[in-house]
Amino acid sequence: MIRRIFPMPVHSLLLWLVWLLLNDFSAGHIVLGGLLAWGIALVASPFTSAQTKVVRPLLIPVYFAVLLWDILISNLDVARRVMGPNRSLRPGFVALPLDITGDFPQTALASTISLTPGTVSVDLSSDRRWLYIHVLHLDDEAELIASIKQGYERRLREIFAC
Amino acid sequence: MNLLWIPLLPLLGTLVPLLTTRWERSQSAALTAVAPAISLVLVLLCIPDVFNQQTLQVSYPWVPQLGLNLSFHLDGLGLLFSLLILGIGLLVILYARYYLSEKDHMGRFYAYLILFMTAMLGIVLSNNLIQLWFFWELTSISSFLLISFWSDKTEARKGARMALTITGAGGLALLAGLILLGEVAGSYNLSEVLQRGDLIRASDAYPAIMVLVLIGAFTKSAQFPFHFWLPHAMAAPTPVSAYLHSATMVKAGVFLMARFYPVLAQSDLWFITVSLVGLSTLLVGAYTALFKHDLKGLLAYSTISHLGLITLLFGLNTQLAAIAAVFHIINHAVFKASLFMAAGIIDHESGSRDMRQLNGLWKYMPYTATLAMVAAASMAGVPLLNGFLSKEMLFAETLHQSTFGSLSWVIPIMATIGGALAVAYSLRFIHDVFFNGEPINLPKTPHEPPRYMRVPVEVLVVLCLLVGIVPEWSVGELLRAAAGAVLGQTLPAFSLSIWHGFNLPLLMSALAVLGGGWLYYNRGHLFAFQDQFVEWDAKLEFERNIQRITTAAARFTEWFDNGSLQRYAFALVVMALVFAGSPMLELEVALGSRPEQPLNWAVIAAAAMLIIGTITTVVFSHRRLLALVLISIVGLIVSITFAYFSAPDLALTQLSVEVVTIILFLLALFFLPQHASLRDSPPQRIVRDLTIASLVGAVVGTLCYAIITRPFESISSFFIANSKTGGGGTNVVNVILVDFRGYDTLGEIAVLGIAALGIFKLLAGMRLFVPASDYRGRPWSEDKHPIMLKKVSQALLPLALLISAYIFLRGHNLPGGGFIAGLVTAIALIQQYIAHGVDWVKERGVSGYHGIIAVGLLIAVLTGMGSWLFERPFMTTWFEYFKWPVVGKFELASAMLFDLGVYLTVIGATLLILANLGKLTTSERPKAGVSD
Amino acid sequence: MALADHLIFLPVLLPLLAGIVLLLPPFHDNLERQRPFVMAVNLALLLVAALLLGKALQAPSVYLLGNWQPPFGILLVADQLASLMLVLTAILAMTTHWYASAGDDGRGPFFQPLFMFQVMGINGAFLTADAFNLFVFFEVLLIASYALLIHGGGKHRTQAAVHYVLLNLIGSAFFLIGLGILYASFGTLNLPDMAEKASQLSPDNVILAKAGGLLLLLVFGLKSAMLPLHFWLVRTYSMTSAPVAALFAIMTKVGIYSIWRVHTAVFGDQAGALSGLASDWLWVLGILTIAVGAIAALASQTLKTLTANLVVVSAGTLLISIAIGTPEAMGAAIYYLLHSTLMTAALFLLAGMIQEQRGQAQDRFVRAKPLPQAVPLGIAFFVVAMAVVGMPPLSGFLGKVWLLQASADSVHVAWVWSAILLSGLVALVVFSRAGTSIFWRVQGQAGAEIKAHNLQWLALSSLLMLAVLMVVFAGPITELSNSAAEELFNGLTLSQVVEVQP
Amino acid sequence: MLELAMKITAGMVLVAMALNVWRLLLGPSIPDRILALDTLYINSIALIILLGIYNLSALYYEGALLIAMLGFVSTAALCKYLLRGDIIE
Amino acid sequence: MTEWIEILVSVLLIIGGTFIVIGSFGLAKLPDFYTRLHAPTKATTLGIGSVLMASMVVHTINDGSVSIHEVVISLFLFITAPISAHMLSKAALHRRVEHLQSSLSSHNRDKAARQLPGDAELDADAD
Amino acid sequence: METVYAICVGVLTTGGVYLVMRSHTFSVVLGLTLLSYAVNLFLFASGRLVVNQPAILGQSANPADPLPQALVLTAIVIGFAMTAFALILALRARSDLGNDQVDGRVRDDVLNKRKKSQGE
Ligand code: NA
Ligand code: NA
Repeated sequence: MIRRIFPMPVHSLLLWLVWLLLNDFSAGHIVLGGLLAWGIALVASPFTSAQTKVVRPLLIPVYFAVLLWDILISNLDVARRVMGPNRSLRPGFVALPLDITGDFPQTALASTISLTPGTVSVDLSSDRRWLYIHVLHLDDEAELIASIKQGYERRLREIFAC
Repeated sequence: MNLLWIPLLPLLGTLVPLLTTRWERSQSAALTAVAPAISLVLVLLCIPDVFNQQTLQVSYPWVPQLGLNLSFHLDGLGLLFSLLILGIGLLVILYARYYLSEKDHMGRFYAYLILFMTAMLGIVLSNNLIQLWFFWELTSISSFLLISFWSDKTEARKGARMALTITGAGGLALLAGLILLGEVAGSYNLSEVLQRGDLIRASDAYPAIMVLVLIGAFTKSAQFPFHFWLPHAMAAPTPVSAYLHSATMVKAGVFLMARFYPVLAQSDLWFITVSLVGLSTLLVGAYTALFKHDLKGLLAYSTISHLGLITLLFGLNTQLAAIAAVFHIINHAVFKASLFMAAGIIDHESGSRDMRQLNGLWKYMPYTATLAMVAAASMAGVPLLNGFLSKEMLFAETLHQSTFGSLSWVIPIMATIGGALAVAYSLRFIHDVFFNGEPINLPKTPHEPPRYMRVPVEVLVVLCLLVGIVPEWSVGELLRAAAGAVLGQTLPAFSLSIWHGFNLPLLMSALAVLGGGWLYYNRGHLFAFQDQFVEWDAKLEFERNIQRITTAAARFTEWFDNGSLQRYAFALVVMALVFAGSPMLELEVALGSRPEQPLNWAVIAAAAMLIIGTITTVVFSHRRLLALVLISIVGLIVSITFAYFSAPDLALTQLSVEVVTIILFLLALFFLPQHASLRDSPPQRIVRDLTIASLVGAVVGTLCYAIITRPFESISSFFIANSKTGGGGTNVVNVILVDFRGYDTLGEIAVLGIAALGIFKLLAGMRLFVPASDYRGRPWSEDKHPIMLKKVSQALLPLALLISAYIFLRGHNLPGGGFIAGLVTAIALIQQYIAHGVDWVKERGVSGYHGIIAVGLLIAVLTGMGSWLFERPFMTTWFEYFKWPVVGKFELASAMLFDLGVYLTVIGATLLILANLGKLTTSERPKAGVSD
Repeated sequence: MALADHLIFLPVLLPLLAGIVLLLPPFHDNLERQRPFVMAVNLALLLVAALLLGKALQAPSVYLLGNWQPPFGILLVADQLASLMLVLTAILAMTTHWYASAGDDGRGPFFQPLFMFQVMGINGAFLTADAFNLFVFFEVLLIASYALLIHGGGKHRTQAAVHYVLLNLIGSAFFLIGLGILYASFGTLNLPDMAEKASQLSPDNVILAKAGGLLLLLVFGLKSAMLPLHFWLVRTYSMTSAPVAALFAIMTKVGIYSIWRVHTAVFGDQAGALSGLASDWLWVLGILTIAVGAIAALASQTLKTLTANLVVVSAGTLLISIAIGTPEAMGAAIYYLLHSTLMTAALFLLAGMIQEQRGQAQDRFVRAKPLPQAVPLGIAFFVVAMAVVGMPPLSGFLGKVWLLQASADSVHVAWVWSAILLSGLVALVVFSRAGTSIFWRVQGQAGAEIKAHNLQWLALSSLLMLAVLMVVFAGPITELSNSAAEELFNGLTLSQVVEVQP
Repeated sequence: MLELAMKITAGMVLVAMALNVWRLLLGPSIPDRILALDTLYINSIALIILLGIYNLSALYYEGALLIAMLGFVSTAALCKYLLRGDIIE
Repeated sequence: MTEWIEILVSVLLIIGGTFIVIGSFGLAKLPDFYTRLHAPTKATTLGIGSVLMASMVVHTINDGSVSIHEVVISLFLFITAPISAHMLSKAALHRRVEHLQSSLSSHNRDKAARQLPGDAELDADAD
Repeated sequence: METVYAICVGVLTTGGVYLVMRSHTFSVVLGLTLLSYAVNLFLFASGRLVVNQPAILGQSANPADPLPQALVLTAIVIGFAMTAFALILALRARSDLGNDQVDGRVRDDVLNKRKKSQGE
């Protein structure tokens, strides 16, 4: 019953927050934002398929912090490579074996990989067991795979328990 | 009052035969005759007044703006013609009763005939120029119907068309002449016009008026060179020939000359033109008549000849000539109508009209033969018959006239030759038909006609004799009255006696008779001579000419309108160039007095990108996907430009529209060739188009420059001043859209909604080839809905909805509003379609977009109507500020409700378009194998 | 504000609301319910238009949308001319809708609502006194016409639509440029306001305004089929379904009407350096339009093509009357416009009925089987043909006579008369050919028993009756035309609007 | 100083946009061009935000927000087109 | 605006601009599609983020109230950029867009072969 | 700045006008899109060019003329509706007529050339 009236509480909460970000934190907007967040969730709920359960929500901020840091650091690295001569580049394709399952966790992982400089998720194999990655400068494939698995996949699996 | 009934009764009478068409034929015919008979009685009742020089008049206002009144008058000329029309008309009704066969639709025939009678009466009784023309054209139409009565015959159809075309053309000339006449005279009232002859003849327009009116008269009266239609009108049933093409309609032309004689004659131009035309018609008609083997053909050309004779008389510059003309009108009508009827009897009873087959009918139908012979003798101008009298007068007047100055002596000689020819063809009519051996291969054995079919002929022949023997007693008064109306003054003395002593006209008559006899006697040589020439078939020639004109028209049209949009667009663009460019030639400098704002690099860079984007879009327009990507640059820069020049709302709108458009293009591109498969245009055309396009660009650019560098005052300060106080919003653009000019917006969303409905119609039943691979033969990817796209799109939907709510709510005060919000929502939903497909979205209960459009429009309209409750015009805004605990102060405005309507309409329309287009492919898509 | 004060807005509001309601339950997807509903709306529209006309005889009605003072809000004006056009539209809508309701409306989705939207667009264009709003309603009527044009489908229709739509889109672009120029030079787009300001423009602005005014003329010329912008018309009109073509008969007249509104009222005699902006062009273009239309009419091979070409001829005739530029000429033109609209519509409807009965031969001028209903159709054809050709006793002849009279004093009288009279002759020739070949050049027996629907007869005979009534009551009608023309010539200035507003 | 920094940044953004256009024109493949267009969209966000900073106006914000959202949709649609031809199926 | 804040904003702007220009420079300069894909997706994203932060600071100071709605734009970009890159590379792979000859193959290459362009199939896309 | 603006309008017009005279429906619709950019910029400029003065009360001292902006907004929407219709109509024409030419048929000269080249 509550599920029907409040179909997507997490979404609603996020939307409410975004509303306040967009406007201000005045009382009027708190009310209006709440209404909208609830209403939109109600309208949009049919469009969201079965939610992936977040098992350990507290790990999410950690994950984001790590991600942000990686982005900052490796951006500098990419900048250096981009500015350098093309000759010195050693781009390559890597197939990453996936342990993580589920639509959303896999998407999150792929997005993370893309966001972190030097790697782009190119495609997901049709059996969803491999993630193909293009690497701007590939020194050591095994190490790359290991770092991804360790740095991101593990954390995501913890968050989503998958 | 009685006057009005004279034409009106027959008009009502047209219904009689139609209503009684199922009745016994004689009863129907008799009833049909009632209305004209009463009219005739009414005319007869008017005789004493008319003979007393009175003109009866009746007039009712009809269209005063045009000087057109319902206006009739009856003078001598009108009386004469009315008698002819009604009298002969009644005889024709009787005759036709027996002439028409059981198969013929007699009711229809009579209706046409009576309609024609009305029209003729209208002409001769009209006291208004335009009304006269009205009836004039009505005669053309009814005669068309009568000629084409046997519409299954080709000759009837073609003959009718030819008659209509020629007389119709003449009618148009007449109309022009009459209007000129009316404008010059300052009145369309005929009686008034007739009194202003001097004024008219002095006007510059006089020659034009005269020529135009005469063209009308000549075409109707079959004057050379417009005479050729008349013989082909003989395809009509013979009663029609007798009535229209001898006694009445063809006389409308000479009536016209008589009617306007007081105004238009009295000038050399008139006399020379009219007499020349008359004379040539007289001779051509008479000569041709001699060689016609067809009985009706002979009579037709004879009619032409006699009409020429009358015309000639009107063209001779003596007053007695005009009187003779009027006299001959009567005489010709009487003997020619009877001759046609006789010819009809012969045709009817023998089955043929060909004089080479018809011989020796005297033996079979002596009574009819006698009648015909008397009438023919009158036609030949034999003494003691009416034809003789008017011909004598002609001969006399040819001697008195001085139309051609010192060359005037030619006319009597020509007239005598014409007389001889008339004698010759009359002899032929008598001898070749009733004597000259035995009939050859006639379809029927000839015999006398039914009793009452002969009556009309008898009546007319009696009239021939009566007038021929006692002219003064029988028609003297009538002739005086009629001629008086023509000459419009006191008549010169003339005598209507048979014997004027031995004089030159009598000699000419004698010469004509002898010459005619001699001609007929030597006809063998003449026929042999004439046989050398290929017979000129006017009908063929006419049809051929029409065909030629039509072909030329078709060729021109094909050349001019080649069915190519490229030409149409070119014409449009060139016109735009001319229209926008020509005033610019007057503008001395484009630069105005407004100081130009400083340039900066950002602007230059943006402009460069825009120009590059434009040029490359054009250059690569055949590589379509590329062109699409390139044009996106332009769209983006345009949006930024709007933002830069203080138009944030525009920037937002342009951006959102841009994306929807790209999606639309992509959807369409799937079905269109990705590359232009064919070379677009030859190089010359590319150069031409580029030149024109550059010129248009230059003009538009210059206009733009001229505008933005000039100082400016507009009504806009009002909007800025009243936006908040009157419209309740601080975003003036939005307040204009939903309030000051909310009506525009209503129209705009209506356009959007209608477009969506139209597109739905276009898509309904569309069958398109769904390519199984891209244009280079590469199969499509198998991954219909990439999982990552799906996931993120799902996550974005609520966010996008929130943003559209944000944009919607702030629109009244800050950039945004219902339209942009609607597009954002629509795009977010389209993103779902792209990521998940049609079925997935449909499963989630989103459909029925036309309902959303309707609801959106309804909300907008009802909001507008809401103001009616407050006794204000449509769309008068209401807004109010509220202060609630916790929430604080906020504004509610009717404009927001209106904007909600906009929002919903936009969503409905956009999705109706895109989702349905997307749906096109979904059902049956060919499976493509992956190349592994 | 009494309800009667809203009367002037009803010609837009009623069809709009009706169109919307038709998209919603219980009307959507149910033609049986839609038809009587729209019939009722059409009747109401006729009533409203008649009432407006009655009011306009006293004084023009005005309506300030949003209750904003002109020139700031959008202004609607129903003067005699506008009201007359509304009456004409209502009559046309009513009759063509009857015809369509005999079955044509079921040949594709949304016919009835689109029909209503079409009427709304036309009425909106007639009522508005705002140049930009005119653009908006042009677009409304155009988009509705696009959708109606393709109703029923078929490749010829599609092809015609491609040309029609694309050309009009280009035209709309120039419309907007013209409006931009006019706004830039006048500082307003309210027509009475513009009329008032026209004589006070600076010399430079006069030049710019000329360019703007001429671009508007281009667009109106495109709508009204002025040479060389007429190309779209023949295919469009001849390819679409009969009731739609008949309704479209008013479409070219919207262009003419707009020229009257803008080029007679705003750039009229009082406009100083701007006066008579269009007439120099219209002389030549009008006569050429007639010539080309008449030549193409001669070459026509089907009744619908022929009719469409005659629409071009009538457009040329009306353009000339504008060029003459006297109230009398305009009065004549108004009468002629009423007549030609109704008769063109009748002819299109008739062509549709003939087409339905002639099978393969359609409306082509070829020998074919006799028509099952040859007699009534033949009579109808004869009557319409006479009216269109300008033969008495039907309305065409009065229009022609009046036009000739009105142009008798003009400098180009010889050209104008030749054009009008010769085009009449051409019409005579082609109609006699058309009639004889459709009704008389027959072979074999009439095909299966096809009978035109009673509603079709009702529509056709009503229009024919109007041709007669226009002659019988020519006195009052011409008087009305004249007074409408004079009212337009006197111009409606902003200050007068303020005076008459409720 | 802020003025100068803004000008420098604007210059850099404009150079970046020019480079995007360059790549867009050069291709060579269509994904290259779409990538360039996508980047152009994103860079224009920067440009608009800069304009907002420069004019001290918050009115440009929605423009940037919409570009962010719409740029993605159009890139996704273009790629979907390359992959499947049919973007809504 | 205090000088301190001006410096902060200036630095943020310059950093942002630098990343933006580097990203686009990479796009223009790098040798094949796949390497080009790297540059804008991240450098630009970061650059925009930096500029947005500058904007937040400026508007917060200017309006006198916290203005952090720019975060929403960043949020959007961070969510969508990887997907854009993913879709682009998917499309490129599908169309067998040429990659650098010197690209290293991974040991898992065989498993990936189905999706990755074989040398023989290299295809310079002309549209 | 005005000069550059006017040049851009001119170039867009040129490109649009050139493309609307082409023989493929797609090019024409593309041309219409370019033309509507030009037209919108033109109409917009009729209120003159003003930098950083949006017509939002309280935000600008001397706001830009809002009326042309509102008009352009309407024009954009209508232009969108029309473009959409034209594009789908082009599809319909392709479906009904079998090609993507504006005239529904390949021009004669092109056909002849094609035949000739096939004959060779
Ligand atoms: Na014989
Ligand atoms: Na209001």
